[in-house]
Amino acid sequence: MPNEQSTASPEEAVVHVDTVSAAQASPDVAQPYRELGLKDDEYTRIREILGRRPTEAELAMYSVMWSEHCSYKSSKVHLSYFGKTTTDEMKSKMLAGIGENAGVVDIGDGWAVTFKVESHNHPSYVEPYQGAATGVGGIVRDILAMGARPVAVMDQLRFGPADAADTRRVLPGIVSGVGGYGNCLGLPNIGGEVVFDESYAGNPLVNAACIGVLRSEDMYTAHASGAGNKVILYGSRTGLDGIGGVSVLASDTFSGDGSAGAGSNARRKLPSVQVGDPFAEKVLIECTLEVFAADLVVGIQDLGGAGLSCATSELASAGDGGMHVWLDKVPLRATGMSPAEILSSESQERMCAVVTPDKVEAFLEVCRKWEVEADVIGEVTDTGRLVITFHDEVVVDVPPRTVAHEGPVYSRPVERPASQDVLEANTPDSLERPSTPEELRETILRMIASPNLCSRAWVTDQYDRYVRGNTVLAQPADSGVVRVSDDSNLGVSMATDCNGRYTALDPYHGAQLALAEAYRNVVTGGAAPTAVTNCLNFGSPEDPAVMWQFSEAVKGLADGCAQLGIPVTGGNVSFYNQTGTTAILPTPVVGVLGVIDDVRRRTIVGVGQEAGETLILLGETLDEFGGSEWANVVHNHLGGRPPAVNLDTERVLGEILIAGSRDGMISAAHDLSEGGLAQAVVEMCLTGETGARIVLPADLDPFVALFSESTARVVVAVPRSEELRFTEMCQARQFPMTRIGVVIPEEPVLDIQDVATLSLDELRTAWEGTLPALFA
Amino acid sequence: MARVEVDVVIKTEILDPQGKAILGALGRAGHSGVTEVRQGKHFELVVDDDISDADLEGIAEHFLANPVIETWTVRRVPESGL
Amino acid sequence: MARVEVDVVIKTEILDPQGKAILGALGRAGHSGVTEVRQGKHFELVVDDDISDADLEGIAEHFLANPVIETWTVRRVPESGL
Amino acid sequence: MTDASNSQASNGQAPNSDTNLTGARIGVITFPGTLDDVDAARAVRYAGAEAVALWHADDDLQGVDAVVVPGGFSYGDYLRAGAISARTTVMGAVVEAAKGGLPVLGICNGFQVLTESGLLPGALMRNEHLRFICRDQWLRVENNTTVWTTRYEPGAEILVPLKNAEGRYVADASVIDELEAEGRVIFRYVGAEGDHNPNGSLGDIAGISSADGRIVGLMPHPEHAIDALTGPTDDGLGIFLSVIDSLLKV
Ligand SMILES: Nc1ncnc2c1ncn2[C@@H]1O[C@H](COP(=O)(O)OP(=O)(O)O)[C@@H](O)[C@H]1O
Ligand SMILES: [Mg+2]
Repeated sequence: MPNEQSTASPEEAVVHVDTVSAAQASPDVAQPYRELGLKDDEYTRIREILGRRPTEAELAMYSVMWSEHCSYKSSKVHLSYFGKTTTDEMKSKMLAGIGENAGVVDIGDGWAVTFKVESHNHPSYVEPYQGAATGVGGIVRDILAMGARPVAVMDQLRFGPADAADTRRVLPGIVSGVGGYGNCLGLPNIGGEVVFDESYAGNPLVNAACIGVLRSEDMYTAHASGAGNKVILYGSRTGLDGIGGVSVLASDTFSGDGSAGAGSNARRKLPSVQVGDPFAEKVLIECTLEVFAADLVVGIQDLGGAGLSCATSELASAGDGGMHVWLDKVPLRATGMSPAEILSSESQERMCAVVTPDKVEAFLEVCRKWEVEADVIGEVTDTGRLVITFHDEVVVDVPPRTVAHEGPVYSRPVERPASQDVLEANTPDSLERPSTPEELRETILRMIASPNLCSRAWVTDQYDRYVRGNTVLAQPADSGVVRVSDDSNLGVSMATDCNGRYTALDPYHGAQLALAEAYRNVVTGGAAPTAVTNCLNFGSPEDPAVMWQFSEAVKGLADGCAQLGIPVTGGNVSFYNQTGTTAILPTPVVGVLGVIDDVRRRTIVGVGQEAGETLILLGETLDEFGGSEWANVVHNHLGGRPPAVNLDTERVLGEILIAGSRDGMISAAHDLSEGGLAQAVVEMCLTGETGARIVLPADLDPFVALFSESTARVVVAVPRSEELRFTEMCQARQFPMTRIGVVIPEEPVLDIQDVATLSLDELRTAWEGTLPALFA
Repeated sequence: MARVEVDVVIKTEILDPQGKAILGALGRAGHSGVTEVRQGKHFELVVDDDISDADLEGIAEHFLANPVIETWTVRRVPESGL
Repeated sequence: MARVEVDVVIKTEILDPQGKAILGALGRAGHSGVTEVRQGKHFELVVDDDISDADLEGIAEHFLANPVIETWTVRRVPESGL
Repeated sequence: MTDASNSQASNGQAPNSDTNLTGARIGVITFPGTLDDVDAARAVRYAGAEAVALWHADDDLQGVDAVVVPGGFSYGDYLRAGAISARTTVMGAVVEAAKGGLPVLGICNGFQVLTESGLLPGALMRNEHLRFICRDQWLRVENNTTVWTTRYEPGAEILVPLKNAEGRYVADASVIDELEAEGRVIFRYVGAEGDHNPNGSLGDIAGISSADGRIVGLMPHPEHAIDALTGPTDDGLGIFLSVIDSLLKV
């Protein structure tokens, strides 16, 4: 290809190659399996599987594929609960589920949607910009590999304290990395999270999500079937970047020194960092969609963590035979790469396709059009084995399933720590509460300016939300919504949420609270929740207390999904998120996908659309402050019970909001979550640039009314003309409802009767000033 | 006042997407005589005469380059260079 | 194969916000000995031995720099530099 | 405001793909890495013309009546935004045709391509605050006599998305003076004092034109403001309607 660097011929440099016959001849050679993250018994098992010692290339493959990150060895036994709790009815719209690159659901009209969240936590701490950028790149390729056009991205970010020096180092880099990659790729960013908590200092979380759409008949999966079919590697060249990335950065051997190589070729000090090339990925996407459209591929797989090791073994084991790969055909960017290095490289922006022989030329032609380098590197066989040769010498000869799917499975010790009782007993009840109007006014301003509640605009303004022209809702909406195509009014919606403070107090219900909030955010925009994904960020699985949090969270999420009737279609687990031995708050990020039949009916957050609007609070407010943002901001307190979850109530609330938007009964809505009613009302006024007068319910303490974080609540703005119809609908469903005020277009103030009158300017200054002051 | 130039380049084993794209463009424009391009950063500093080499090294490492992915060279430029 | 380096810098009359930001950061970190920073680009090319100076100048002027806002210098690097 | 607001697009209907009401054919160029070509083509169709896809490697403009060079990150914005695209085959053809009076609009990355290819003076540099910025931006239409702006009232203020990392317009003082004197500053950033200029552009310049007003480049994105469902307003449609008007007059 004209725009590539000259081929670095492997013959130029002397490459030490460990072959299968050498392995047979030297069974007792000591191998550095421990440095590669393998335990003694795991290494013994590899020897049993092969009946000999592994070659260096095989060792590199097994070690990376058997890492926690790729094999889910500590989580598998728990994740199986998702399968057990998914009924046939829940599965009815699922075209692909757990186990595929990403879940796929049918959304009607012949359209399907695929979506997934993935973590890139450790790489982003080491190199914030590139770590975050390649996190976005990786999840987008996952979605592409399902045969879908990626149409939107989201990012879930968690940092140490907002004013910590290290946060100032990592946050701007991570945000510009997410933006730099996503913007250049042409994918609108339609939502996400930014959360600050002490526990993430030294271990920020960078999760990235992508949504793709496809015609349901066009779904692809990663499988290599049909002996004689060709395996084509296309995209960027394979280089030395990111070697050891998975085993060093994303698994239990994380050391941050970037010194690990692969096999006995750890001779070079290789950086474990990958540099993203979003331009190459954009071209790769268009090229891939063109080969899909021309029906040129049988199966496809993205190259992510574990590079070719993962792609070849997964393709081969999902197919019906075996595979032969000629590793010397892989286009390289560096000289003298060993087979182990080529297999382990995590060079970005690469894909692997299985193509019937008669279509190879047409496939390569599309690649030439897009100036994407492509080479046939292998062939599907009927041997049942994955055989990899390097200049005619066999360097790998393994049963592919043993690499990709039959890795070790651990039932790690699980134990509820005694400290959990202490945490629960330390309730917020004795915390001093504001009571006078002055104190309440002060608290409102302090809360809306606090790092977890203030405007995210400083972050989201760095993301393109308009590109592709189909974005119907994006920040500061509760959920993002994109139209599936130009000539349709069908839309998909997505929201992701997690409150790690709630999950710390009660992992089972904390995970359900995350689910409830994401569900509520989706229905608030007017969409019907359809499916769930997750990204489970936890500490070390070797800590029984962490495993307890993990198992509880999985159970809570699965039970919650069963109760709501929406399936978990996939997810991601990230362990070892800790600084020293202190784990992060358990952070099971839950993503809910929704469908909206007519995007023109979506509900916005800002009030003031209609001449007269009544504000109605749906749901019940209790005195619930355990894990609340108020306890955090004002008292730096975490203890007690999180707010109660009631998923049946959430479901009815959802029905009301969906019907309200569909039938044009509501002109704006915003759900209540962290910061409670005060936060929601302030955001509705500021977003709509319109004032409101609020009368708090007489039977409630004003402090509780304003700041409680009781769930299943939403504020809706109802046009005067619709008020009766709307309230009758709520009454028919016996849903608690309180008229709390009106919109006052004539006056730019938020007037909370008997508490405070705040000008919108003053509120805006408080809400918008925080992040720019910290990070600009 | 002295002048210092610092060149920062991406480590050779790490992908340089910009260099790759420029090479492609040169090829299309018929400049086939160029076989490799890497793009880095070039800084020109004006510094006090008494600044030490160690100081300059520290500035390059901590402010001008990202040691995780880049290497750098520091060069004092003779006055006439101004 | 020969090696060539091209440095491209923003014309002095044009604002260089990157240089300014670095200068600010250096000041806050106590590196008061630096009084000016300008950031430009540094290119390292591998070229055929027979490439002419005029060719190189053309590549710099028409590709690597934008003469509206930038100036450049081309420098052949002795082989030992590789 | 634009008098485009009563157009067929503003009723929130899903766009109708191939309504060529006017017979006008407007080319939309795609370079590798172009992103907003789909949006530009949609805007052309909303305005009632046919959008003709032009590929970077083509030297044939297929007889189009006008060309839009859309936004995005062509060639990744590597080297300099627009630099590599300006040297492609299709741009050679556009430069040639522009000499003969073909109307050309460059949006964002397209504006950068037009300055890099010498069709418009000056250059677009890294934003002063060094960040990518995406926001809804007020612009004042300073000149409604170019082929791309006749649908606007003189001095109209329009709200359209802006999104760029390298949108700071710079040029020699003499060039700026000339642009101002000749009324070739077509769009200017306006809004709250202190916050109106999103990137540090000289003279708050958001868009300029060639001397004959047939070539216009601007950083903000009118093609993202053609329907209040997916953009802040439909204020951007006037640009596409304007050029179609001028084509119909001939
Ligand atoms: N990292 C991010 N990337 C993109 N959008 C974000 C990010 N963080 C927050 N947002 C958006 O900002 C808005 C406010 O966020 P948040 O208060 O967390 O929403 P909610 O409480 O409804 O979950 C939402 O639209 C959200 O999607
Ligand atoms: Mg919300």
